[in-house]
Order: sequence, then structure tokens, then C-alpha cells
Amino acid sequence: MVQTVASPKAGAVVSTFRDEYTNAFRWMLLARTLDDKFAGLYRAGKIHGGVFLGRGQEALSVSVGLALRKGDVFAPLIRDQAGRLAFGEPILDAVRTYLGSTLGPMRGRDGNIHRGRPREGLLPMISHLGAMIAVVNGILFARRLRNISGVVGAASIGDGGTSTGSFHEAINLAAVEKLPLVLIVANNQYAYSTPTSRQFACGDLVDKAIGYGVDSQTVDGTDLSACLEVVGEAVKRAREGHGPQMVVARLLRLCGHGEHDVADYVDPKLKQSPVGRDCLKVAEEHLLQQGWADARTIELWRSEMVQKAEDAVATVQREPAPDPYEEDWRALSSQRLLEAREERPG
Amino acid sequence: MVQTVASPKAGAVVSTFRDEYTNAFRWMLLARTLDDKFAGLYRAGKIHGGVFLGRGQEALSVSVGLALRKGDVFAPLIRDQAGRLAFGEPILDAVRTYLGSTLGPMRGRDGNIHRGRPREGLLPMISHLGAMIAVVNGILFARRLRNISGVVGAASIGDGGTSTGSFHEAINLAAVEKLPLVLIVANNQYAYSTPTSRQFACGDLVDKAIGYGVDSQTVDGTDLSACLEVVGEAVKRAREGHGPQMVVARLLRLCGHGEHDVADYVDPKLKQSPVGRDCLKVAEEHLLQQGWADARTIELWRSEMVQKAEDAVATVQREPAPDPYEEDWRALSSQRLLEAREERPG
Amino acid sequence: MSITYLEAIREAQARALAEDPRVFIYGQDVGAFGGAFKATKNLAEEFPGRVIDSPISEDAIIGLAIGAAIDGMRPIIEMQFADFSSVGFNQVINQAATLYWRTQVPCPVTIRLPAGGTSGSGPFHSQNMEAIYAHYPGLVVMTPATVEDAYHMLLEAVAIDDPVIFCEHKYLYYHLKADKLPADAMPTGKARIAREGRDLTIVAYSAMVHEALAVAEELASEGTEIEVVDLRSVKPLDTDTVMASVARTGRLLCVGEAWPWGGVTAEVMARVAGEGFGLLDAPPQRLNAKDTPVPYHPNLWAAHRPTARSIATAARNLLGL
Amino acid sequence: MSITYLEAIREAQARALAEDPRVFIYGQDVGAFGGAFKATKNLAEEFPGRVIDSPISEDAIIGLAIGAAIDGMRPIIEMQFADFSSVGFNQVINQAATLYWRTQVPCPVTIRLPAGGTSGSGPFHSQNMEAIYAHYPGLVVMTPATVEDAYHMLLEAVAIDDPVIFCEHKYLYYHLKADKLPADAMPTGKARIAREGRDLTIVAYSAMVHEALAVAEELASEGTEIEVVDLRSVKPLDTDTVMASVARTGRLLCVGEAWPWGGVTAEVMARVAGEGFGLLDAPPQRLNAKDTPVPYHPNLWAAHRPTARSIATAARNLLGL
Ligand SMILES: Cc1ncc(C[n+]2csc(CCOP(=O)(O)OP(=O)(O)O)c2C)c(N)n1
Ligand SMILES: Cc1ncc(C[n+]2csc(CCOP(=O)(O)OP(=O)(O)O)c2C)c(N)n1
Ligand SMILES: [Mg+2]
Ligand SMILES: [Mg+2]
Repeated sequence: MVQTVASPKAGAVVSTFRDEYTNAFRWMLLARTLDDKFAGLYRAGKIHGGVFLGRGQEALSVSVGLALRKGDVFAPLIRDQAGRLAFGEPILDAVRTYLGSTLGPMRGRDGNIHRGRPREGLLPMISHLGAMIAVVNGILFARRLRNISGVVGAASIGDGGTSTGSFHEAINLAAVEKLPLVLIVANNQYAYSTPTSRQFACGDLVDKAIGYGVDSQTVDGTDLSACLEVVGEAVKRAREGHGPQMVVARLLRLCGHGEHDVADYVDPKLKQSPVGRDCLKVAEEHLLQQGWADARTIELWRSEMVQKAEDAVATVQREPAPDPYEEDWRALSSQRLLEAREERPG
Repeated sequence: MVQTVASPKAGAVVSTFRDEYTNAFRWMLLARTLDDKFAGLYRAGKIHGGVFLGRGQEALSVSVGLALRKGDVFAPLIRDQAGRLAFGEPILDAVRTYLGSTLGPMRGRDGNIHRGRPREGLLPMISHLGAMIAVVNGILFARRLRNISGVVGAASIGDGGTSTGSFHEAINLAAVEKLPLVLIVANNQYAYSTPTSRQFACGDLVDKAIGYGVDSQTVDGTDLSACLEVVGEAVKRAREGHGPQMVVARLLRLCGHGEHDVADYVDPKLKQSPVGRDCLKVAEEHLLQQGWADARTIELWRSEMVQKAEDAVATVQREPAPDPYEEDWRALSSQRLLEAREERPG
Repeated sequence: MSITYLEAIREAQARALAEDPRVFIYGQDVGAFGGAFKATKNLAEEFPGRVIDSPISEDAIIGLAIGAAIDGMRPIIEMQFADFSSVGFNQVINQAATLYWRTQVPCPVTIRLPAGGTSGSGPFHSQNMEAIYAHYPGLVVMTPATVEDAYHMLLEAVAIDDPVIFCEHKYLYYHLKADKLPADAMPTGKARIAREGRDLTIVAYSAMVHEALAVAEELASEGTEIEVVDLRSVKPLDTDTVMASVARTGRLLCVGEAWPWGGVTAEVMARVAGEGFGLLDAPPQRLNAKDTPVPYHPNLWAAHRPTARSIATAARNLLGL
Repeated sequence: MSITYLEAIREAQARALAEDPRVFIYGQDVGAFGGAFKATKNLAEEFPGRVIDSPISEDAIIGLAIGAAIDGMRPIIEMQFADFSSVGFNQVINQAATLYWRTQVPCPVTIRLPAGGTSGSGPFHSQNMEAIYAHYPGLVVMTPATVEDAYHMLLEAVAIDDPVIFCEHKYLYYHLKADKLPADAMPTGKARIAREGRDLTIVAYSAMVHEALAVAEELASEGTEIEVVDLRSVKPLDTDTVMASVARTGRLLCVGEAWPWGGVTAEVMARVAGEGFGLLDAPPQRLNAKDTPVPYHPNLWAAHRPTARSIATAARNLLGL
């Protein structure tokens, strides 16, 4: 699933850090552009239900997607547009799921960020926070039972999600089984409207790692270089058999919880602090400073990404919406165990 | 609930450490004697269902019961006979619940260690491990809402119970709310047959405390002096407003998981190691060494406790068993919301 | 003045907080933010220290409420969505529901479940969980269908000594309005004849009451009189009122938005068949959601749950029209 | 030779492990210890590395099974008691049950629930949870009543591509014996006529089948022929076989050990009333546990759940005897 039509790295082999950084930036830009597009569609009333963006979290997220490779497993959450794309999720999967196209992986049955391709290692999140980590464990456990090694599974969780029992059970189990799990904790300072002071009382979320006996790192989530390095290292260590790795990133959610939320509860001081920096702007400045790209090139990339997003939306808008009469309305895969007692839609 | 008929301290004011230690020892002795009695009744086929003993955990447990006072809250688990007694649970409550007497607090509806008197601060455990901690939180939270301070709530948990999501959610919530919760973790090396190596991967369970931002201590659970001191200090700190306190005790379960279990899986090395010492024997030796009691006195105490246990059993064996025709078979307290559609027992 | 179903829920909580110092509200984002649906809007400000944001810990949240109830308080718990109560399930069914029976100490907690489907919400933000909770002894399960009931039943939920699962329908939050809140209400445990009729009884609850009423309206114009019974609470379930209606009409259609297997409609059918067999002139029928998760896309969603259209078809079939 | 219900469960797992390298067993104390009930006795030794002790983490255990199933394995999960599945509930109903419908990737996990009451076990080690799981789309719920079914249905549970809740009755573990394990079995989804009769149909499942058979025996001596239908699985539920039996007898009594509200008996009653109304010569009846937690004391326990005695009374009433 890693190489896709939508891939903006155009087949180039990533060899130098410059290339790696540039490549990551381009995925971030695509993710941001796509997110902006979804926000626009939402405002225009073209999307059913909510829209959930990864604004401000692209540097962290893309680092996960890029550190993983074919055969690995990724359980993204709601702010992982960048990581999904970098891991290989086609743009069309995102657009089709948001618009409910029957050609998408969820065929209109599930929507927005609830999408994935489990067989290709991209797990479709359920909404219940923390619940996906154990599923990643299960895939890693299955690989080990079959003597397949060198596989890594990454799962995302937010500051709020660390308060769930599921988070605790799953990371503890991963530690006991010494599974190659990389847990990416995006501490974006809020869980919906709830600040971290109402969510945990340890100094830093990374303190939790010691209680599980897992390796850990913190990282400035607004700094792409740092994210690439720290996440890359964590994935490498997991792959080498050092057991679960936890990465805790400091950053700020630069949007509402969803697009319905104006988020006026966010502390202005946080917005002005280093944690409130926009990782995309920071990365763009870095590119310019290093002379790895000039303003014109970046503008061109931007248009390229807008074009990709627009094309995808234009394509999907012509695609069929689900038809309840075509729908088979069965939740079991075993045909012979179905009870066909319910009538067709009336 | 603190002073009861069964109280072996005979109204004496505990003033010196010698008195405190001796008093604790006497409670431990009573608990052990009562547990032995239940084991005997079980073997004789006189008890319905399982019997779960606190053998080897009396020093830790009694320390909790003694550190708490009237108005405090205690959520014991299955190995807390000593702590229950010291906290003020009448012997008769234990015996009546094991034998299913209608005069007991559970009136035959629930049995064995599933007993308590919630209104008096002694919570009746449900079986689901970890589930009681949040209930203690709730009582402490309620007190704070009513501006009642100086109250402490203690909850027991085992090494196995720390793997539950409920444990995690509750201690984290207690830390966020800075509740006066004292969490007593009895690491008795096994959860049923499962050794700690299959339960957690941190160096010591006490490492978990830092991830919750709560104070913590470890203690040798076979050493009564140490338990009295460390648990006493934790309760004191909680009472003074320092937020949740975690105490992790090292000890060994000196019995099967329940009396049906011969526990041949227990590592003989552990039994011979310091962790495998019998806290009751250690305390008895200490009493003798210190000259706080002579062998004859201890023998007298032992007979006294046997007498108490026998008396209680003799009393309860004459008490009525539940009669299904007398039972009101209603799970709601609101009479008017009952649906009386079910017939009487046929 | 007019008041929505959602505002009624807010008002009931405001009144409960004002009148009873034992009441407090605990849940995710219920404080300054006023809750994901704004059901607690301004309450944190109006009642300082009594409307409190929780961590994302449903098990511990419900456990906390139980402890507080033991200690004499009257907590109101908001689950952000009914669907998320699945991770607090154990505390509800094994701790709250068993406490009174085991110890004779009542457990007055109110757990608000924003429930039911809305278009575009998908499998995990649309569920109806009343049947799951009603299966367990020791719980009261309320399913208000009207603004008036949302208000009065929530007040009653807080007042009664048993744990109450309060299923409030998200679709009704904004869609349903009343002119004002009446001073009086029927007690929980009594079903309401939402519309009288002599030809067919439709038993419904929550949002489905309004679909049933629309069908009654439609068929009335064709000369058929449908009686609509609004159950109001599904546990206790007012079999007497249902039975009396079936005695009048001789025909029963049960409608529920939840899944069919073991749902409210199964329970109603079983009771009427068992106790009112002789009253029936035709086989009782039921209509439920399809037996799949709740779909995201509006096209699928509208076909997944019963609607006025599918109810009308079922009613016509049952009436031989 | 004779084999108990419990041994049959062990044998089925041994065979599944032997025949299919994708099978593994995960759960608390299932390894060297052989499980709380010894249902996995010696399996860890016979199949090294494939029968594995888990931490006390039901949510993570079931989550792990789902992941492994996605990756092509066939995990068997043992819950130590059915009652504890309440803390793994969310992974079952929202993750395992929805996976196929959402993604077309099947989720072949088998979750073994040692279920049902035994004397002295009390409220938290006695529960029957089949109705809860059957309510959710996407799950198969098996309730074997015989040694033969315990064996073959467990093998089938492992073989089929959907998540299976396998409710094995603890009372039957030791009480029920068969001479040998037959080579063949009916497929899941088909109910079994456990005894033929013309006067009354008793529909039962799991341990209650044996109570019903005892009643049939008793009443046969008085000249009344009771037909006993063993549902075998409650989802899917074989309505056709039930209906055919009711067509023969004209009378229906449904018996379940679980709580009444929305239980298997409600579902069966609703189906028969809705689809087989004309077959009934008398109102269908049901008998369930009382609507309280399961009591500890044997005196209460025996009165809480249906027994041959209470079933006989209900049968006589229904037959007008
Ligand atoms: C178990 C559970 N409870 C409640 C919710 C509702 N909910 C959805 S997102 C969210 C906030 C999540 O915060 P965090 O984990 O910090 O992630 P972020 O949104 O900040 O990325 C909540 C409460 C949920 N999805 N799951
Ligand atoms: C949630 C849950 N899962 C499983 C069980 C079954 N069970 C009862 S006690 C026990 C072992 C507990 O071990 P630990 O917490 O170490 O306490 P100990 O018995 O050693 O005192 C288990 C698995 C349970 N009670 N609750
Ligand atoms: Mg966050
Ligand atoms: Mg232990």
C-alpha cells in the first residue's frame, strides 16, 4: 500500500535528510490542503456528519507514516491525515469516505476518519478511544506466532485517550508480550474542551512509560526534524526487538475538536507559546532557510496539492451514493448463518 | 463501625508502639484463625461456593484497617480478613456471609468475601477486579463537595488487578481530583496461577505511581512493623491533603487462589525467599524477641481467637437460611417502579 | 416562548441543581464548555463547583457516581454519546444495578445517554442501548419522546432512589419544540396514549413516537384511526396501558429504532402475546432497525431505521389495506 | 469410555489446535494451569507456544484476538467467567461485531464464556449473557446443551468466519456425560428436536434443555407428550423448527435461565406470535429467572432460575391440567 497514485514523492528514492524532509513536507502540505478542502466542504454543507482535522499535528503524523513500511501496521486516529497519506492511503479513500461514495473502502457504511484497509495494515478506527491499540497488538502477536519478524505496529492516541482503560490494558499487554508496538501520544493540550490539567496529574505523559516498562521519548511536535528523528528512532528500536516504544509529542490542536467547534476555550497563552507554533509554517521556514526550496517552488507544490485535492473531490462527486436497495444489509460474512427475516426498506 | 463486640483490643487505648504492634498482632491472629475455620468448613462441605483466604497478607491488611478511623472508607478485596476486622467489621458479618445466614449483611443474597456495609464505609466488593477503586473515589468526591475534610479512602488491589482498565481509570481520576485515596497494592507474586512476569513489565509495580503523579512507597509485606509504619504514613499523608498515595507491598500468597486450588504452580524458590515468610510467624517472633509477649500469652490469645471463631460459627449455624418464599425478589428500591409480573417460586 | 427537547434537559438539570444540594453533574466537557450538545450550557457558571469536567474514563466516571450516591449525593452523569457507555457498562450493570439488592443501600445515579441515530453519525455515534440496560435487574430505563417528558422524567430520574438510564434522543434535541413546560407530568411507569384510535395500536417510544404519529395522521386522512402508545419508560414497561389499547383495537404494531433481537419490541410482543392473546384480532407485528450497525450515509441511514414510510407500509399490511 | 461436557470442550480445542495452525488460545490462566475450569488442561504442553496466559485485561485480550483474526489467525479466547466479559464488552460489540460489515474483512474470533448459574456462585459468577450479545448485529451466539454440541459447535465456532460468542454452561461441565463424541453434527443455525411430543412445545437452550426434558419425562408418565426444542444457537435462531413444532402442538412454553426482559424467551415469543399466530391454540408462555441478580445461597438460587418443578407447573397451567 505504500506506493500510490497520489504519491507526491513521484517515485524518487529518499536518500538524504534533505530529501526526506522535503518529502515529508510535501505530504504535510497535501494533508493540510485536503483538510482545508474538507473544512470548506463542511461549511458548504456537503459533508454528512462531522469533520475532524489534523491541523498542527502534521509533522508528528507524517513522521509515523514515513517511518513505517509495507507490511507494517498503522492505527491512526482522527488527526492523522498526514500519516495516513504517507503510509500509503490513497487520497481517494479519504474523499470517498467523507462523501460516502460506494467506491470507497467503507462504501458509505462508515464515514469521515472511520476508514481503513485492515488487510493492508491500515486499521479503521472505531470511535472508542484507546480501543485500537489492542488490535495492533493482536496483529503483531499473530506475526510472532507465525515467526514473522521485523514488523512494527504504530498506534496513535491523544492526551485524553491516555485516560481510558483500553489504553492502559493494551500498552501493558504489549509490554508483557514485548511486542514491537510504537505508541504515538499526541499531547495537543486538549481533549475536546478539556485541558490536560483535568486529564492527568503526572508531570509529563511520558512518565507513564516507566510504569509499563517501555522505552520512551518526548519530542517537540511542531518541529518536523525532531519528529522524523524521534519517531524514526522509536520505529527502528521496535523493529530491532526492543519492545514497545512510546513517543510523546508536545503540540497544540490548531483547529476545533471538529469543524463545528470554534474552540474559544483554548488558552491564548498556549497559542502564543512555542507549543502553539504551526508545524507546517515552521517546516516551510526551515526549507527556505536551508535553501532546500525557494518560495516559488513551495507555491508550485501548494498548487499541485490543491489540484490533487480538487481532482479527488471532483472525481468522487460524480461517484454513486449508496442505494439502500442495493445494500445487502448483512453483518455476518457467513451467508448460511444469516436470518433473512427483515424486510427490504419500505 | 470501628468498635465492635468482636474487638480483641478490649477497649484499651493504643498509645505506644508496643501496644499498637500487639493489638495488630491480635487482629492478625483472629483473621488467620477465622480463615482457618473457613478452610475447615470448606473441606467439610459446609460452605457453598469458594473460600478465599488472606494467609500471608495479614500484616499488610491489618495495617490498613488500623490506620483508618470512623468515617473513613475501605474497599477490601478477597484477602483482607485482617483489615476488615481491624476496621470494625464484626466477625459475625464474615461468618454469616460465608454461611448464607439471613441475619448477615448480605442475607444470603451474596456470599463469602462479597460483603460489606456501604453506609458504614465498608464497601462490598463486586468480583470485577479494579471496579471498587472508583467507588471509593466517589465517596471521597462527595465528601469534598460537602466540605467534609480529613477523610481517607483505602482500596486494595492485587498485582493482577493492576492490569485492569478500571484500576488505571480510577487511580488516574483520583490523581486529577487530588482525592485522599490510599491504594494498597498487594504484590503477592501471583494472580491465580499467573506469575507477575505475565502481568507487567515494569521493574516494580511502584513505578506506576509516577505515571499517575501520585506519591508512593514500597514495603516488605511480611514485616508488620514496616507495614504499620508505611501504611500509617500513607494514610496520614492522604488525610493531610497530599492527594492519592500508593503503597506496594512485596509478599507471597501462602494459600491457593481459593481453597479449591492446591497452588502447585508456586515457585518453591519464592517460598524459601524472604518474600515467602509468614508475616504472622515473623510478628510472633518479634513479640517474643522484644519481650512484648511470652509464649504462654500468645497461646492464650490463640485459644481466645479460636473461641471467638467457634462461637461465631456456632451462633450462625443456628440462624435461619434464606427462604425463597420470604424473599421479596425485587432489585429496585422504588416500590412503585416494580413490575410484579413474575410468579412466586413454583 | 418555545423550548426544545435539549433545552428542557438543560432546564431540568438547572432546576435539580437549584433545588437539591445533593445534585452534581460529572462528565466529559460538561463544565465551562457546556457539553458536546450544550445540555449543560452555563450550568458550571450558575452552580460553581457542581458541574465538573471528567477525564475520558467512563468506567471511573460511573464508579465515582455510584460512590457519591452511596454517600448520599444525587449525581447526574453525562456520557458524551450513549455509544461510549459500552466502556462504562460493567459499573452500570454489575455495580449500580446490584447495589440495592445486595445491600439495601439505594443507588440514586442518573446516567444520561445521548442516544439514537442522526444522519451522518455512523455506527458509533448513533446507538440505542435501552434494551441492553433493560435486560439487567436493578435499573430504570427512561426513553422520553416529548419535550415535557424530557423535562419531567429527568427530574424524576434524579429524585428516585434507583439508578436510571436516561435515553435522550439526539434527533429530538433540536427538532422537537414545546410552547412551555407544564407543571405536572405523568409518573414514570405509566405509558401515554399519544393519540387515540380504534383500528390499530402502534406502540413506540422515543423518536419513533413521532414517526408513528405521522403515520396515524396520514392514515387518518384515509379513514383509519391509529392509536399511538408512547411507552415513556421501557423498564418499567407499562403493559397494562398497552394491553388496554390492544383490547380496544385488536391489532398491535411495535416500533423501535434499535436492533430487533431482544429489543423493546420483542419484549412488548412477548407480553401481549402471553397476557393479551385473546385481545388480538391479527398477529402482532414489529418493526425495528435492520440487523446491521447504523450506517453513515443518509441514504442508508434512512432505510436502516423505521420511518413514517416503512411504518405506514407495515400498518397497512397489518390492517389488510 | 465416557466424556463430560467440559472434556468435550477441551477435546474440541485440542483438535482445533492440532488441525489448524491458525488456532491459538489466549486467556487468564489457560496455559500451564489449564484454566480455572481445566478446559485447557495439558493443551499448553501439547501445543507449545499456542496456549498463552494473559494479564487480567479483558478489553485488551479481546482486542488482541480481533487483531490476530484480521491477520489470518483463529484465536480462541477464554473469559474466566462469562460475567467478566462485561469489561471486554466494547471490543466485542463495537470492534469484532462491526468489522466485517464496515470493511468486508471477516473477524473469526471465538470467545468462550463459562456461563450460567451454579449453587453458591452468586451475582458475579453465574450470569448468562447470551441476550446481550445476540442483540448486536454481527455476532453468532451459540448455547450448546449437550456434550456432542459442546464439541462440534466449538469446532464450528473456530471454523466459521464470524465472531462467535460461545456460551458454555458451567453446571453442565461435570453433570453432563456422553458415551462418545459422534463424528457428525447438525450445523449451527438448526435447532434440534430433543424429544418429540404432540401436546406442548417447550423451547429451551443450554442447561434448561435438561430441565425441560425432565418435565417431559414426568408428564409423559401422566400421558402428556411434550416436545422439547433445543435451540442450540440463539443467534441465528431457528424460527422454522420452532414454528414447525408449534404447528404440531399448538402450544408454546419458552424457558430461559437468563433474566426475562428482552431475553431469548422474549425473542422466541415475539417471532412465534408474529409469524405463527394462527398455529397457537393457547397464549404462548415463558419462564425465566427472576428479575434480580443471581443469589448466592442455594435456597434462593434454586428458586431464582427455572427448574423442572417450576417448568412443570407452567406446563400444566398451559395445558389446563
Ligand atoms: C471512550 C470514549 N469516550 C468519549 C469519546 C468522545 N470523544 C471523542 S474525541 C474526544 C476527545 C479526545 O481527546 P484526545 O484524546 O486528547 O485527542 P484529540 O482530539 O485532542 O486529538 C472525546 C472525549 C470517545 N470517542 N471515546
Ligand atoms: C475483571 C476480572 N477478570 C477476571 C477475574 C477473575 N479473577 C478473580 S481473582 C483473579 C486473580 C487476581 O489476582 P491478583 O489481582 O493478583 O489478586 P490475588 O488473588 O493475588 O490477591 C482473577 C483472574 C476477575 N475477578 N475480574
Ligand atoms: Mg488532545
Ligand atoms: Mg496477586
